[in-house]
Amino acid sequence: MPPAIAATEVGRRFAGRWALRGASFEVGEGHTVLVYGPNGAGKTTLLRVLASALEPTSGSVSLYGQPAISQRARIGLLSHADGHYDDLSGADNLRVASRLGRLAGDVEAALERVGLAQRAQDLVRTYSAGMRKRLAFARLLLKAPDLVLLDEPYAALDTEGQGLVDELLAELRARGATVMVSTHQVARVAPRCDGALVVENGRVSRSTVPGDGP
Amino acid sequence: MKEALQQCAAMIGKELSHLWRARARVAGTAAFALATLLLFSFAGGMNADLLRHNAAGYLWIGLLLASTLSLGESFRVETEHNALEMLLLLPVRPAAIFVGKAVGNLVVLLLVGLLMIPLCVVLFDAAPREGVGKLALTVLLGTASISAPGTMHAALASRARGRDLLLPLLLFPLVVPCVIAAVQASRACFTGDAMGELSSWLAVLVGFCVVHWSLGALLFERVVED
Amino acid sequence: MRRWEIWVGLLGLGMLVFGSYYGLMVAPREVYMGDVQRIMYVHVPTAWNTLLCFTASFVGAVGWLLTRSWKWDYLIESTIITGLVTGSLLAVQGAIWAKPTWGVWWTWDPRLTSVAVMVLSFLGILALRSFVDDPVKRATWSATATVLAWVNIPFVYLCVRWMASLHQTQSTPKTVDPAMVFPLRLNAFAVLFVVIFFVATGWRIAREQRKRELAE
Amino acid sequence: MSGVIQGGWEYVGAAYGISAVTFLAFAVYLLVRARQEGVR
Repeated sequence: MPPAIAATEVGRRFAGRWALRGASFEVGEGHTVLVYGPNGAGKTTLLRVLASALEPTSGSVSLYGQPAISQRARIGLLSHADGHYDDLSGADNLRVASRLGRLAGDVEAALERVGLAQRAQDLVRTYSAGMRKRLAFARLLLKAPDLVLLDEPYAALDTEGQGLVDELLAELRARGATVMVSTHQVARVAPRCDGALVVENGRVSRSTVPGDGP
Repeated sequence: MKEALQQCAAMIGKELSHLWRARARVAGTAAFALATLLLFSFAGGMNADLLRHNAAGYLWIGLLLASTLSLGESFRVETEHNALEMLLLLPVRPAAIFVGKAVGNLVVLLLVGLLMIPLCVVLFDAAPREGVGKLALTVLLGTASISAPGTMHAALASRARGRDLLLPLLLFPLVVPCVIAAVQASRACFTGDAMGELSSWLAVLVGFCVVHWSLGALLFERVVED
Repeated sequence: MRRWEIWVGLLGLGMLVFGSYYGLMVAPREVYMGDVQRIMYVHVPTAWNTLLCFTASFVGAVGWLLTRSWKWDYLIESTIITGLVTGSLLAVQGAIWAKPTWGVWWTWDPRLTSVAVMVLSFLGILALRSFVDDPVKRATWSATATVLAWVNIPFVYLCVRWMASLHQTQSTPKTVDPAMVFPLRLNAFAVLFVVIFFVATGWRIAREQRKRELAE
Repeated sequence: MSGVIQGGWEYVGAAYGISAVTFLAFAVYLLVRARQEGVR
């Protein structure tokens, strides 16, 4: 059974600067891995390369034994840019994504689950940053991907929203999905993680989960 | 293959519903085009025959200038919050995204173009002698020719610095043959197709569309990949 | 001999001087157009080579899109700049030729207009290259734009020739006399060698720049 | 065309002159840039 994620010597350069270099690691299916490190270390680049949003300049990424770009239907990426259309309503944004990606989930249920049911018909332009993030989570729920890459999921969320993230992480784990979470809220996520990667100035290395855990 | 067509249809649907929601964009483009027509009529002087002869040229130059607005806007919407990447990761085929966006831009330009015909008739006293049908067909083929390369370069420009400068700089030389063919065909519609050249000019536009729509679908992935 | 292109350039220069001398002094006067027609011996070679330059950038574009190896990107960069220089020179030559011959600075000669539109396209692509910082994106996007611009040449030529033929009948006269063909062909190769020097040098400059840009 | 065009040598001179200047100037520009960029 090939690992969910297999990165070999993955690097990504932006106009002369290596944002990520020589990253080699594997993540078993169903595992939840914490990714931590200082700002600008390359965490976001790492997640975006794994999600095939960014093409690696060197090395290669294979998901479930296949090239990353062929597995996009199974990947869910939550990144800083939420990808919403401002002049569509929250519900319409999800319907568009659902129709284009032929996503299985139910739009109303997803909106309910992330607490946006009342504001579903309002234009996303009127949403706060936290609400936009919840909408992004709703799209993730619609897609129900096997591999979930979360880039600072707790950012911009209120306490209730952060509780929602905890529930989703538990749910994903229960469903056997493979998750990589890049966050600074290490203590909050650590109990649910099977392993951790530390990223410092473009270098990725395996490390133990701070606090308890293997 | 069927799945690809479904994605194209879904993208076109998304683009059209998006257009309906952001109707202001179409209205803005139309207002801009109509304003240029008015300016041309002032600049063109009062000689009726001259204005009638040049009506076709004014129509297409006005439409081309307006197209840079609508093309630029069609990709600002996608790059503002990186919706383009969200689509690619759904996944939606880049070629389907191209077809959707290009049809969206085509519809905007077509609506604006058709709106300009009555105004040309009034402002330049250029009653289409060959009938409005042929003129509408010319506008359809002309706008289809502009929107394919236009969509490609709008995507390119939207991701580079100096976006508003780059789009016309890249697009205008490329659409020289479309403008020539469209203007000649439109002039034949307005002032009578004495030499029977209308169908040949329309054939040129069809050829241009075939080449640039297929090239666009083929190369669009290169434009949007990161 | 590392920089072989310098010798090729000098050879081209020598041939150009001789060819031009021959065209100006030795070749017979054209019956209708008189001495003005002698501009042809530098104008037509420049036209051929400008088109060749833009075709080379198309080859570079396709090369980069298929293989992503940097040498194709160097080719795109150097041929675009060279093509812009020779293309602009061509337009100036065309204007100088047109004034005494037809009394206007610009005739809608289909070949000349096609090259002029091509030059405008490549001006846009040069601007695109300067507005994109990431070398890989710059290479890929300018390659894509180059393919679109190059594929467009036949359409421009067709439309302009057809529009011109509907309304006026100017066109450059066909040369027959062998004494005229010799300097023309000689200068064609001369300009080709000079252009090869331009492109090769531009290629090396682009390689050094990229080496620095992509420095570890 | 109105028969043989008289003279016109100034146009021929201009065309060849501008061509020569352009080629040489571009050659010099490239050589200088090559040295600046460290092309050996």
